Amino acid sequence: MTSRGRLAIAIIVIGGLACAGLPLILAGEPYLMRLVTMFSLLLVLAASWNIVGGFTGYPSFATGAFFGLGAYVAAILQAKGVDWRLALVAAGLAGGVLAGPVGYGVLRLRGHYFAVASLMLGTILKELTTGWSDLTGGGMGLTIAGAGGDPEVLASFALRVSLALAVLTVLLGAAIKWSRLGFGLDCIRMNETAAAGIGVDAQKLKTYAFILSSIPSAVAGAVYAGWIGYIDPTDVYDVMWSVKPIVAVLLGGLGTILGPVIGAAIFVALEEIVWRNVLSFSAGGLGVLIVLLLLVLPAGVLPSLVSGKTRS
Amino acid sequence: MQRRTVLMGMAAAVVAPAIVRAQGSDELRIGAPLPLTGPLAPEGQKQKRGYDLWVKEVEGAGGFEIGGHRVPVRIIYSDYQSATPRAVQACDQLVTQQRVHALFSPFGSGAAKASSSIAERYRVPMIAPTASSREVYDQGFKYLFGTFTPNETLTEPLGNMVMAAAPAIRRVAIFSRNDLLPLALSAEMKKSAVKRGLEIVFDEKFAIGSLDFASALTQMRSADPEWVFVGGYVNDLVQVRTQMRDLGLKPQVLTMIAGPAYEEFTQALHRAAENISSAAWWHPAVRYEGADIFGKTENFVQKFLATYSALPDYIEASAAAAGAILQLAARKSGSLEGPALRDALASLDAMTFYGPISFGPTGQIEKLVPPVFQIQGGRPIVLAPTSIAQGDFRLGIT
Amino acid sequence: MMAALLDVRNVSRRFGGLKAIDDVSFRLNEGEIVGLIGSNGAGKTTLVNLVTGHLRPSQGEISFRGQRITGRKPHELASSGLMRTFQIVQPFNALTALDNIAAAAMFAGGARSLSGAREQADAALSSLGIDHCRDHLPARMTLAERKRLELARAWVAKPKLLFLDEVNAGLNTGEIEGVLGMIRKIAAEGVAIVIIEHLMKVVKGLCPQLIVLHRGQLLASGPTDKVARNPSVIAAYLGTRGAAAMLGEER
Amino acid sequence: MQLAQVILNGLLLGGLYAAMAAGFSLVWGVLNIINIAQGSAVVLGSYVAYFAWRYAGLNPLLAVALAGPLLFGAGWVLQRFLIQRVIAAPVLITLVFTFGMDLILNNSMISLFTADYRKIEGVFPTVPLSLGSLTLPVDRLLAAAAGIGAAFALHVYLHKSRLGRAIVAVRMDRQTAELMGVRVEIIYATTFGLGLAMAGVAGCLLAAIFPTSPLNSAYYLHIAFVACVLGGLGSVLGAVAGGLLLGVVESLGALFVGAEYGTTVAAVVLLLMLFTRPQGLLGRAGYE
Repeated sequence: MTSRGRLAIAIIVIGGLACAGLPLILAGEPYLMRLVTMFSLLLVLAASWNIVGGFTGYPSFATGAFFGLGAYVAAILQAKGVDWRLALVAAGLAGGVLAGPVGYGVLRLRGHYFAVASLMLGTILKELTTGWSDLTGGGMGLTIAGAGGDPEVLASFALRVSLALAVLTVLLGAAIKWSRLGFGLDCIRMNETAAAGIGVDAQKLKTYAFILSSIPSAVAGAVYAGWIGYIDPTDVYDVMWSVKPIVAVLLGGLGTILGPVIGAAIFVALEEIVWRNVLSFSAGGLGVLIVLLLLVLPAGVLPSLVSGKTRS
Repeated sequence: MQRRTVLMGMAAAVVAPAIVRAQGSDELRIGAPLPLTGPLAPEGQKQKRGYDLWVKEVEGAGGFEIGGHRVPVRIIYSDYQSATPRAVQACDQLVTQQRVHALFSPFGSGAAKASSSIAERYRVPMIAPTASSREVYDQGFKYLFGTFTPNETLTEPLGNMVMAAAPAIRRVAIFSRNDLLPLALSAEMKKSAVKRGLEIVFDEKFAIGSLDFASALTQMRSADPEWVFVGGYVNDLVQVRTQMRDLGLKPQVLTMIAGPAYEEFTQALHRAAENISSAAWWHPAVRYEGADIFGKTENFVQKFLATYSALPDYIEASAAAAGAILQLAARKSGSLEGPALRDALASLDAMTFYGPISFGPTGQIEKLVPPVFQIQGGRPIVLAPTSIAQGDFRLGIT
Repeated sequence: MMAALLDVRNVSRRFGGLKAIDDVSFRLNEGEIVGLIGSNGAGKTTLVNLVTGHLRPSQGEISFRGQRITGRKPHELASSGLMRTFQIVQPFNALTALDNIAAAAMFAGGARSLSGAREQADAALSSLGIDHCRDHLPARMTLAERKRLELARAWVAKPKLLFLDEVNAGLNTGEIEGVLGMIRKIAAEGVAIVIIEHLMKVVKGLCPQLIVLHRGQLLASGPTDKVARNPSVIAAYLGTRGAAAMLGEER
Repeated sequence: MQLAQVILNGLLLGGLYAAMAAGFSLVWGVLNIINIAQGSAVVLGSYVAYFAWRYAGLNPLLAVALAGPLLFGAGWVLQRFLIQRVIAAPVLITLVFTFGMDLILNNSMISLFTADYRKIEGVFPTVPLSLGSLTLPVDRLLAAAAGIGAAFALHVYLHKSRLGRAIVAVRMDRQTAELMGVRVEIIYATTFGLGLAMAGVAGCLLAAIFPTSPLNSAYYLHIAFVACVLGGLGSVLGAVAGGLLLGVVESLGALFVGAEYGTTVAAVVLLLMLFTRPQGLLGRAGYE
């Protein structure tokens, strides 16, 4: 069996076991359940950002925009009595539908210009959401109706859904990386001019990547909204939702399939330690982590481990 | 017989820690998620000052009296960085990890509403010291209690007072921060104005974090209002007032909520603060004879002044009152169990330094009459209720 | 008369006020090998960019295999058989030589799967004599090897027409011989080739036809012997370094 | 008349924006780095002005002489010993790196100075000037003039001084400049220092008008972004034009679209600009 096949089966088996087993093992441990849910959501965002930022090499800061959009679409639909499963699907669709034209537009830009444009998407969506208060509750936020009920049940449910979404997103990343699309994205990242010269339709493939990356991000927002039970624009469109996944991927290994997994795990662990111990300097602590990471371990943990092994 | 006793003793030894943890009669733990960083940090710090003063007072009295003996009180703070969902998580964590006996809600109506579901789930009483909107209390929850009266209790007396002083006023401009409390206040202001046959000639919102209001104020100036109502927090209001002055916008009446109650408002504006009218849920000029740990209002103000070298405002007072109210309820229930404490709170009817405390069926405070005041001679002068009035309403601003 | 493979009609391109290409027309037939010469700045690379879709003409029409291709994107043209190499080699740095070629086989050559693309790439590597580089990253290869890699990449795309932009620049005589061998091999399959080249010796040895550009205009075109003796061509080349080099080599 | 007043408001605001954008644009153009920490650096400049006023009674417009050199030094050291180590990395890395720096700087300011809003009071006359029916607040007029003046001073410095010309040379063609003996790391450090110095200057001017708090930094960064892209990358005069234009666009947006959409209007203008004319109003095409 090829190494790819083994990796895919390993992801499915371990992911499946985690989805089935963790909610049982962690039952009665609300703190650990919350931590693992947080990890799973971050993993979804990291793995989906990796498709654009890692595979394609476009420094997108739009993750938070799709996360927020998904959260609001799902919350509004659930407030109108739509079933949560449908709400998740609708959130994903909304993300994909927005990503199409937006991606087609901004992906013509490169480097800093692309980064700035992608960042602006979140700013605009945030203000529109705040302004359109009849639908979104504006600055007052939205309470998600389905969030009541037994806290244990909700926590276990959120854990299951977010874990499953994380496994699916990692598999999506693997599927893209190993496909014709992934090969094309590789070429685009390395040399877009040369890619065009050998027949790669860069604009089309980049847009596909952007859409495929936005869908899980939006669904993650929807899961988050249902889990937390209350959302407001400053929270779900926070630029941190765009930055944390990037840091997680850089921690784990840019453009790798398992990098987001390792990176998200380390990130959540570090954040938890920082958040608990230096309350008033938590954001600064993240800053220190970023600066140290990029100075000391710019390739990320996974590639550094791998290259360390081959060296010895 | 003996064997049975031994067995029971062993069982008790195994179970005991769990009981102690649940009842926690060794100390009183209160969870208080606060926005210590982020945009709401100034408000979060105010709330914290109120709590800390109360804890200091309890410690000075030798502890928190419960069921005949005194236990130390500990407030467990958690910074939610001004992000509401993080506040909800913090509440959850405080209840499930720290096993707190009661919660003081995070700042503002939005966060209080969001986190009240946690209190309800785990049956832990939550006192909200800074939530006024009716929506917060209309959820049918049993464990949520609030120390702010509904928003119209601020705008209605203002309306009465302005109409009495200047019956000819017709044109009202409303300018509000696009945020929960200011929007709710503006909505009530609109109702109060329409009810009195006034015409709304300008009605705009500004984005959270705005610094420049010149364009909107230019537009407002063209609408030529006689009464301008601005809803926002202290920083917004200082900026709006300064820029009104810069543009020469001089309505007969200028009302601002909720900033003029803060000392930094008058400090920042000096003469430009003169004759700005406002209302708040509490003011250091009110006079109550409390049965709580602080007793008289003057006593509270004095202690606050001694500790922080500043006059308390309504947030600080309400936060300290949350502690005092919890104390009164615990004295009554004799237990720190959630349901018992909750019932004691629900049936409470007592006077405090903050004002009369009794909660309606929704958990929101009743009977409290928010004072209306106006900045005169560099300090807030209470105009209503008449029982504590210190002066008369004046028209015109500089 | 059979339709030309490539038909360039009255094409111009301006950059601001500068006319980089000024009303150039020429035709190419299938399997033809043509040298495109001109001094530095004559507009050779601009012309290639215009034909291969990397630049849009300001005026004029271009047809390829009977279809109008003016304004088409490079990737579309590459997929329809119009390939080029770059003056400065443009490899995919993190792909092995094999995968560099496989990418072209996949996106322009019509390979259905990665394994199929790699088979084609392997075949290209061995028939072009660089199979020792199969698993090397471009950074580990010599300039000559990278030039060959670029040729191999163009070749597996099964082009009808191939533009070679100074494939010999920076190579020594021995290396040039190797590359010329490859070009002949590609030409033998009936691929039309346009070679941009400074070295007259190379051009004369390979190209029966010549196109000469001078300051963005078409100076001369036709059979190589005739064009090389054209007085205006020689005049245009005299006094420039390119001409000196060219004449020096002719001696 | 109302329109004229709104445009005037916008121009006065734009003068401040110009100072904020000039340094940001210079760093972006020469170092090919987007300095996410620029907004926090502006706030730091405001604190310098605030404390100089609070404890020494210094006029915030004069505090420029304090904040400028201070932030220049900080920027020089930061660039020379920290950012220089990632300067050759891809855009993603440098962006995230300066984002991390911003988190550290901003949180440090919250820890040191709290998030409270601080306001400089009583320095300028509170009675506005009148120009017909137009109102012209004195503090804003002075600050806007100083902002544009500072940007012009930077422009002159870049084109007249030896070091300034070396910076321009590095921007045009790094390799050639290197061959001609220019020490690029030193040029980079100087440029970054100048970028932060301009932030410090802008901060002082802002402190004269607006209250100071670390919470303002995101807004300032947003302004710098938009003004810089509007005006054109790396061009100081472009940043001035971009800043003025942005001020007017924001003010008109508040008038015609609604005050709560000011930032949205600016963001939309930025996106339109990126799509149609990424080189900006006055600039040439940038690095990418």
